[in-house]
Amino acid sequence: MTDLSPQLLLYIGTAAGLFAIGLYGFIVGPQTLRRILALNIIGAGIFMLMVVLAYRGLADGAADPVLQALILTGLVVAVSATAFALALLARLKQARPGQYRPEQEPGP
Amino acid sequence: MSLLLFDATLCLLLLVLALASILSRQLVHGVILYIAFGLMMALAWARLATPDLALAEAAIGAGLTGALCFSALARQQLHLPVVLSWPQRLWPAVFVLLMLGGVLAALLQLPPTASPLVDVAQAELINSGVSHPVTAVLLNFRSWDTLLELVVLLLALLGALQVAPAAKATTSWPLSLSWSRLLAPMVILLAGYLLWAGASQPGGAFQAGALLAAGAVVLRLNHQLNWLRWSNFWIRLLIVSGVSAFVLAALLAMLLTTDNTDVIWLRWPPQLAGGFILLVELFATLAIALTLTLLVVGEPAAAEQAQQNSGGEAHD
Amino acid sequence: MSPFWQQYLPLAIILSSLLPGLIIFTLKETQVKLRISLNLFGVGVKLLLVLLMWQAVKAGQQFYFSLPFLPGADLVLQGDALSLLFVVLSSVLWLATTIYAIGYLEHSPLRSRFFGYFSLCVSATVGLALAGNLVTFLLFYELLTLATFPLVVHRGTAQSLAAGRKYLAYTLGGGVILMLGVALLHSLVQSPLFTPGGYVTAVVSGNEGLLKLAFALMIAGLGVKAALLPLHGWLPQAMVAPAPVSALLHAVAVVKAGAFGIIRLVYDVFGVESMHALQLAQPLMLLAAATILYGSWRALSQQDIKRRLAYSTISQVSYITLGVAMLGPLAAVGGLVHLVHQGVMKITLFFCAGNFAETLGIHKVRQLNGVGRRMPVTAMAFTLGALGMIGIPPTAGFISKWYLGLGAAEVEQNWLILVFALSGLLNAAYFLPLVYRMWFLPQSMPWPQEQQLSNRFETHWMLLTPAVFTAVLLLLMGLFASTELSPLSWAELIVEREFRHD
Amino acid sequence: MMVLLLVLPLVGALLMLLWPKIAPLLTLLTATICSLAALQLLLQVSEQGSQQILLAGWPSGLAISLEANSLSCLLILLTTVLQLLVALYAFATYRRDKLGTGFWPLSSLLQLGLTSLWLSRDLFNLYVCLELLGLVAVALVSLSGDKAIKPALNYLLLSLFGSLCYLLGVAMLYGAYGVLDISALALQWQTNILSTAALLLMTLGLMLKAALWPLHGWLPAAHGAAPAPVSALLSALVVKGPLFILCLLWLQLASAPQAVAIAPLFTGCGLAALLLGGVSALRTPFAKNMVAYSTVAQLGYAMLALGLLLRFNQPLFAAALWLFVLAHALAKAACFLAIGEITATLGGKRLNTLKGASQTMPLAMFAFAVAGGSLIGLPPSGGFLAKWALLQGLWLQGDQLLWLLAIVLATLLSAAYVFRVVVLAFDRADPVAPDFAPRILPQWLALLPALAVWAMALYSEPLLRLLKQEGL
Repeated sequence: MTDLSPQLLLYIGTAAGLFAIGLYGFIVGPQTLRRILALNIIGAGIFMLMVVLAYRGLADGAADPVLQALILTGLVVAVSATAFALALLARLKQARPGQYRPEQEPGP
Repeated sequence: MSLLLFDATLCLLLLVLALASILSRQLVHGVILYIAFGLMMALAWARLATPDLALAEAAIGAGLTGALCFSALARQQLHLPVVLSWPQRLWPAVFVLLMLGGVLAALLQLPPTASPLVDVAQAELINSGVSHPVTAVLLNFRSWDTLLELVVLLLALLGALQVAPAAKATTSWPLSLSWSRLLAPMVILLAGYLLWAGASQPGGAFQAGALLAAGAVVLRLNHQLNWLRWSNFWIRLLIVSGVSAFVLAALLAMLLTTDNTDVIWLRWPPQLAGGFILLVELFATLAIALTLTLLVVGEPAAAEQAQQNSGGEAHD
Repeated sequence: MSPFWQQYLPLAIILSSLLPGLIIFTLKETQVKLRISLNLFGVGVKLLLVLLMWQAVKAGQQFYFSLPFLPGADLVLQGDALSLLFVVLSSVLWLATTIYAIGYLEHSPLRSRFFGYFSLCVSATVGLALAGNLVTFLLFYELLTLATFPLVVHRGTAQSLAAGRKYLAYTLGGGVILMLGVALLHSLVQSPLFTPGGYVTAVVSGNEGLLKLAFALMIAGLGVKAALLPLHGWLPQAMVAPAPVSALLHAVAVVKAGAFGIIRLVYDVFGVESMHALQLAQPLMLLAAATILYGSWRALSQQDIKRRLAYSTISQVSYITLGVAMLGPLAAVGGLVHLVHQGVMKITLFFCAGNFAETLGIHKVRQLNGVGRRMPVTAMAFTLGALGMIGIPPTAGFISKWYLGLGAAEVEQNWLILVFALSGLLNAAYFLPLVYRMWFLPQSMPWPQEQQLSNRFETHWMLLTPAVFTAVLLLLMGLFASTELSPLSWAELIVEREFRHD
Repeated sequence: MMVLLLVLPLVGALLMLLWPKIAPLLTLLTATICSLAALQLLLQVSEQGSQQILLAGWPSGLAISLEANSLSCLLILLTTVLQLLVALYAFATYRRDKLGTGFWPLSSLLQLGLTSLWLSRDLFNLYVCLELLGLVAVALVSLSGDKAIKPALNYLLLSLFGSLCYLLGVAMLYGAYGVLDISALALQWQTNILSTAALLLMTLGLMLKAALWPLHGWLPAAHGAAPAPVSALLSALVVKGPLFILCLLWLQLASAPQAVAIAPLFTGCGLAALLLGGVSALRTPFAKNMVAYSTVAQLGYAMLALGLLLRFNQPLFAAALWLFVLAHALAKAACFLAIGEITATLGGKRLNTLKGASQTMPLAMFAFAVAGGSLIGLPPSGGFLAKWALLQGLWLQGDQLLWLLAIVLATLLSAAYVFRVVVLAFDRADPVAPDFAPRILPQWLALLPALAVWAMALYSEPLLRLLKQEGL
């Protein structure tokens, strides 16, 4: 069914698993911070998949440089977005201090 | 076989950490587990022969994201743990499992051979001006991506500054102050090395920038480097210089291109490519370091106020 | 006449009301004189241009102006005999209505807006008349909806807003359905120019179902404005608009746009031959006949003058549809000429009703008692209009009904003569009591809200003149029906050109 | 020319960051130059055919490829012109409305993101553009301050999730074929689970980002909370970016069986968007939310056209799709500017605020009505052109009565929500008094795009020719 080696399969499976875990967290996670973490876990899963893809076939002992560059770019983009999201979150908390309710509110 | 066992353990650990980070009752625990997860991830990537990425993941995925999350946690009250009902957990889980099944079924079809681009990239490496293939891709083959990526980073800073709430003043801790003074020069040295090494070995602008930022953050939290803020023109200039040096270099390269070839955006002249790339990287490193620092520590309250006032006066 | 003129004349006719209208929007409320002069200037120029065109068309010339628009369907303005009939009608009545409206709205607010939309409305009507193909027609049809809406809700009261909503719901719905039909037809045969004898004949075989569908869709779309039976609901409600607007809606713009569209559709798109082949005439005839009777029947029981007139319009406009649907030359003459006659008669009636309301505050039928003594001129004009509507010689109404009756006999639809007779009786039954009350009953109560609008005349001269003008016009059209200048001979010219091709 | 269009907004934004005081003027300057350049590029492309660039001069596959075809050029022109217009509007009102200084560099970056997105033909580069676009959009929304933070955060999270889904798809495709360039990928495309799954994941992400029904939940809050010029840009342009990529994927990559299989999804969602979006627009009590819901509904047309295009492969639907995009962009910009100006002047967010606006602010109201006419699809507006193309296509396919009925319903719904406002505006009973004297210039600026969308009809011939030039 597949031509992939067990090792690759293992890592690919893990990557997919991370994606799923993150997805679950993103859908369910009641706190915004948790959802941001979940997004990062999704991202990590995808990057891991890309790393595995770069690793496969290992030409001349070096992994696929193009994919590695893509991952680096992706990482930076992800952290930028996370930083912005956290800044927004902080502002949200400050805008309504002293409220202990969970953030799962009915939409507008 | 033992290697496979190692791999399996690592993967299991990753999955468990991720799950625990999502499901832990306390947010703080979630963040800590996430950082651990990031470190494990870096280990896994190192195992998969991508040291560049492992370095970056350790610095960014674990370090920077963790630091950001902690500073966000510090600013909000502790939440009471929220208990979700079964349907609230079940239906998402079903959906996620279905999706996982689909993705896995698709991923099983991946071919085991590497992309044809690897050979192309290897073949063109000698023309790229650097010897490290990842750097070549980042700053030459696909430099447009990198330029836009720097813009995204800058943008995140702009957005964050714009919505930043007034930060609380924290008192510094004498011991960490003295330590940090000792730390700073070492950090700078190490960053410089990473940057230089990027041309031929693992390392590069972003890793170096992240390291520099870490040093700066420590100092900044101890009320050193008070000039390090957005309202300072020179800091702004430096932050912006990451992108502008890139653009200017590209424009310069267009000018230098001899007449008999087409003028192409972002093409470095072959002989000078190494120099251009180093220049771009240098400024990018500085800009990244400053951007990340400001992202973590935010703009000091007083300074923000002053800036707003001056901005307001200018436009009224 | 140079070809340059031939090309731009239709455009100029539209612009002669559009441009003043646009300028009027920008004027301040206080610039009354400038506004009035602009308005009258536009009217004058338009009449002049229409006259030019009339001369030329009579001599057999064609006017043609086009802009690229959709693939296979340019924006085309063309002046042929049929379009000119409607253009002349609307420009002449626009003159009368403008003068009337100036008098009517003398002291009310937001006049710039009113006259701006008023001019837009006429521009859209004229554009609709000059439209050279279905797509252009559709365009002006929708513009007309948009331009009339602000007029209907001009008063801004809850009642008028409700009427406006209803008006929009009906007309926009009709517009969409018309668009569907036009698009369907376009996908079958593109949208060439309107041609006498129609242009769908070539594709009839094999496409019967689709063509029937297109026809039904378009009739439904046009039927909304023409107030055909199930689609007439907006018209009585739209009465809340100021009197000049009602006059315009009923006599010229909206209702006539629908009727005119039906004429175009039947003669210049489908053509007599295809209409026969597709057996479309009979259902249309039934529909029109039913509307005629229904409108008259409902008019009987209305106690509000304007509402009674509104139901009368529903009935009378269907005469046009019926005349067209009979597909005989004589009936066609009757239908076409009724387009003009009904316009002139109905506008007279509305002017008069407006005069009663404005001068004496009369809105209900029973308040009319004895008006003939207080306002003899207006009452006279009203009487003429009412007699015309019933079809009593020598008024214009007689001419059209005579031809319609002849036409029914010609195409051997004798049951229609019965319809005409019945409807004539009903017309008499709801109009004659009004006339009787005005002239023969003594004043039974004080006038609800009397205003002294003029020292010399019974009411403001600007309100009086238009009514008199149109009343005289309808009499003249009846008396001199056989002369060359009459609408009748023009209608005969059109019909001759329409039927000559085969 | 392409380079100029990419570099100028970027350099402009950087300069604005350094010297915030000159930012407004600088924005106007760059937007003007870019508009002219975009026009020039469009003319070039329409004469000489599409231009392709392999960035940095590396061989195809390794380099990122840009392509300026007529559609891209048209979209760039639209972007720059709207940018200029909105900048003018913001310039006229920023003191009054307390628009943050952040607006200027951000809007320039928005232009950069959009331009590079329209040009890029590289899957990963498109990802970066998407992220850039998403972050700028959120930053712009958050300019409104406290009330906008929550919608902005929600928007950001969903947008990030969408990007990640897209990225996963890109990773899978790269894993399978080893290339990122779309045209190269199309050559090797195979129909299998892997490619289908990748396409579906990317579709999910893009639909989320483009606020296509049923993933539109974030849009009304975010667009409603943003400052008026920002809402105009977001509704007119930003949601079109992901839509553009979606079309690229399905039209250039997907094989025929895949395209036919997905078509019902798009048509169904489009239909639902049209009807449910319209109903929501009709029910919401807030003025800007109404316009935002109308965006959800109108995107349904684009989706419907895309679905029909995939199903029947009829070029008329492609024309309809892009005409909808163009017409909607212009009309929506006009709507948001007009409503923004009215609500700012009359002081209130609810629709009731608009009572009597036809007297107090006739120009803005007129702009709204004219733009609304295009949303409804009245001739001779751009919206009519699009709808006409759609109807023609449907009639040519024959036996599509269900769709026709749906279009009629959708048209009536849009008429209902547009005229709900117009009727309110004509209410003379007790008009809302303005907080300050209405200003003329901003109202004219709102009117301009509304007039432009009607003028589109006059240029339908060249427009259709341009849109047909590209199979896309």
